[in-house]
Amino acid sequence: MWPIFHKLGSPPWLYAIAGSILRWLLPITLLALVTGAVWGLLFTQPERIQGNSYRIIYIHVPAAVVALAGYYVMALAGAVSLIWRMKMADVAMKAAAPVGAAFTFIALFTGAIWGKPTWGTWWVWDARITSMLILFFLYLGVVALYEAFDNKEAASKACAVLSLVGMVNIPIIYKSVDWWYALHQGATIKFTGESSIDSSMMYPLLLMIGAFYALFTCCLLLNMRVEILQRESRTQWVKKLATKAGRP
Amino acid sequence: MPSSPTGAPLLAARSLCLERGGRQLFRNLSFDILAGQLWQIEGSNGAGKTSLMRILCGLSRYGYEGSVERHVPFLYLGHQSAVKALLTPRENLAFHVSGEGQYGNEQIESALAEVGLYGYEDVASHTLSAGQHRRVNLARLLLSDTSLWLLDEPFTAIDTAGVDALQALLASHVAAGGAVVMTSHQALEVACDVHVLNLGAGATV
Amino acid sequence: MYFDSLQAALEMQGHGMFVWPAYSVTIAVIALLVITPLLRRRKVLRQLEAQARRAQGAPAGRAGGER
Amino acid sequence: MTAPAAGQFCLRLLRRQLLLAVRRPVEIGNPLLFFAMVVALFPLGLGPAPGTLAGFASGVLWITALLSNLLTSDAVFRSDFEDGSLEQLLLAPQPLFLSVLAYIGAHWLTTGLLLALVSPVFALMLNLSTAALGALVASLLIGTALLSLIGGIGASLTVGLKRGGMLISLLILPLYMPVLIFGSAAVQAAVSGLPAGPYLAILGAMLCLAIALAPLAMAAGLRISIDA
Repeated sequence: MWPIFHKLGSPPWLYAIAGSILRWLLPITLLALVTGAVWGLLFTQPERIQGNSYRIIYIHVPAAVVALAGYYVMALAGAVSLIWRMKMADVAMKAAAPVGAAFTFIALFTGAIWGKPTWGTWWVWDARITSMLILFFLYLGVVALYEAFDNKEAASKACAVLSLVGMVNIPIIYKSVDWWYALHQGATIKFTGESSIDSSMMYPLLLMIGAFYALFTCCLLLNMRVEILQRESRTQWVKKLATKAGRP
Repeated sequence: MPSSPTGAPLLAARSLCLERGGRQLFRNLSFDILAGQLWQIEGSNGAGKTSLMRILCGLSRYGYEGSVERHVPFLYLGHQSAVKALLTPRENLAFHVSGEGQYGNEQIESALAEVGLYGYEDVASHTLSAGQHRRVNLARLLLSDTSLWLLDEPFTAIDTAGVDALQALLASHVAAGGAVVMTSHQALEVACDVHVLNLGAGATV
Repeated sequence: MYFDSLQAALEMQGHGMFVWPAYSVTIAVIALLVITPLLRRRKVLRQLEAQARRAQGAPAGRAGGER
Repeated sequence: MTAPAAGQFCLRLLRRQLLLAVRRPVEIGNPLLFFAMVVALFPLGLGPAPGTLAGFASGVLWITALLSNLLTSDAVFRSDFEDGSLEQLLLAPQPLFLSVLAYIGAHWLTTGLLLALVSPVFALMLNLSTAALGALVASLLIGTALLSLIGGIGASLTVGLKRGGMLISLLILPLYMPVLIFGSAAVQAAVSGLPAGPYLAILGAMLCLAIALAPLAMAAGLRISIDA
């Protein structure tokens, strides 16, 4: 096993490296989020058909993209913890689940609000929104399964299996929902189609997508640090860390 | 006393450590189970006897350090009697899920007779007592020809006559070159010598 | 800026009441996502510190795993 | 005496499970009764007008079949877990993912198959056009096997939990949705005169994928649940 992969397995090293990454990544992410939002909200032209309500795209699409990517991160971390029995991969999976669920909730909430001015109803069974709803249930399933086990070691193994099963099913779910949508609705416009917006609107969107990916990484690392502290609470390096916990 | 049996160990345990709820149950426990040996694992309640048995037989695969190699097929009798209440003792043994072998009717009947269940072969198991359920489970010892037996508290709910018969069976199995690892609170009166592994002190033999 | 006044920016030709709540909820969730782990980390560290102090202070007999 | 080969052992397990099911014939009736009662709810809820009922019939029948399958999936491994037989199964020399197929096969034979054969009766109650009965039975035959396999994954993960009943529906309902989509689409296609073949083909493809992958997940799930 090459050294970097092996090092990833040792908690104190991972705790420290996560801390140093966060020190510079978190400020950059928050800065990118603010500039992207202000740019998208206040400086770009409104869209021809939808007017200003399209500005929600700058948080809906990035959240949806990262929510889906988050599930794959969780499932792959689960696979690594199952196959190579790495405790830190368990920690990554456990940390990724709630963060992914939160991003899926953002995508669902903003998608629903966006439906009101565009379609006149609070909830629209658009293919993308429906798949996002199912993804949200998959996330909740993993979180609920983890809480249902008393023995946390078995809990993370069971969640790894469930997230792998989920990962295999996501493409099937997305394709079958698209098929279902086309089957029943016919070719009504898909209001979340990216192709139609022109370049001046594309740049803030790309910035926001990057910012959301960075935000996911930050939240993942933040949660992992807490999880490592809890799991390694009886080791020496955590006790030493706790006693000189004067600093932030 | 047969000469100390040499040859490959039936089961090799290497530096087993188990920690549960903050307490170190045992630490780098290593031993080999050789043919012709009878091992008894002793320890107070909660000393980790059952956990060790489940590690040895491979039921628990995570949560402990160290390794266990089993070189022969083995037979594990756990706390529960693994007897389906809806099936008769004959059906329980004929359709047993442990996948050891396909037993004919006469074998099953003679095994059931030997564990004192003569006449109960075709009675629905839910009418039998817990002790009788365990005897159906013990009948598997007579049926199977695996050499390594891992028994978790085999004497519970068995009357004194049954215990004596079981001890005799263990002795004859060990004498015939098999090996037995069992946990029990009772002292064993068995014809062969007993290797005792005490978990209380966490000592290695 | 596309809008000529703050008031116009708030209204966004009638779509403001959808865009701004969407953004505020998103900001709230993001804030929650960033702040809770930091709070939990401080709580865990403080718990461990208290535990360590109790373990040192306590006589040898009573020491040992708190939980 | 050598241990039986995997295939023979699977058949033996299948006979054992069917024998256990036959010993309690009333329990085989439970999913069918549930199916009948829930189908009877919809006319009460949606009004008896044949026109509206016919429109909903394919969806109602499929959703009810899915829910009754979900109800019975939880108990596939539970009784063996409670009396310790599941531990012995895990220690059997035969590959676990084949043995688990025997459990799921028995579960399908005692629930899904009967449901599919009985469903035309309820279809007529909901005024489903007779042209669609063939597609309904075919889609339910393939679909309930698929549902049993996916339900088995949920059952293997929650078998060790005291209150696993509710949790299993949260875990596997999202995975049931593609099956529902194509199952009811097949029936609707038959109702409107289109060929149901393509949808049944997709259901069949999903079934093959599930037969290949689900047992692996179930075997892993069982080993984890027993180890907890």
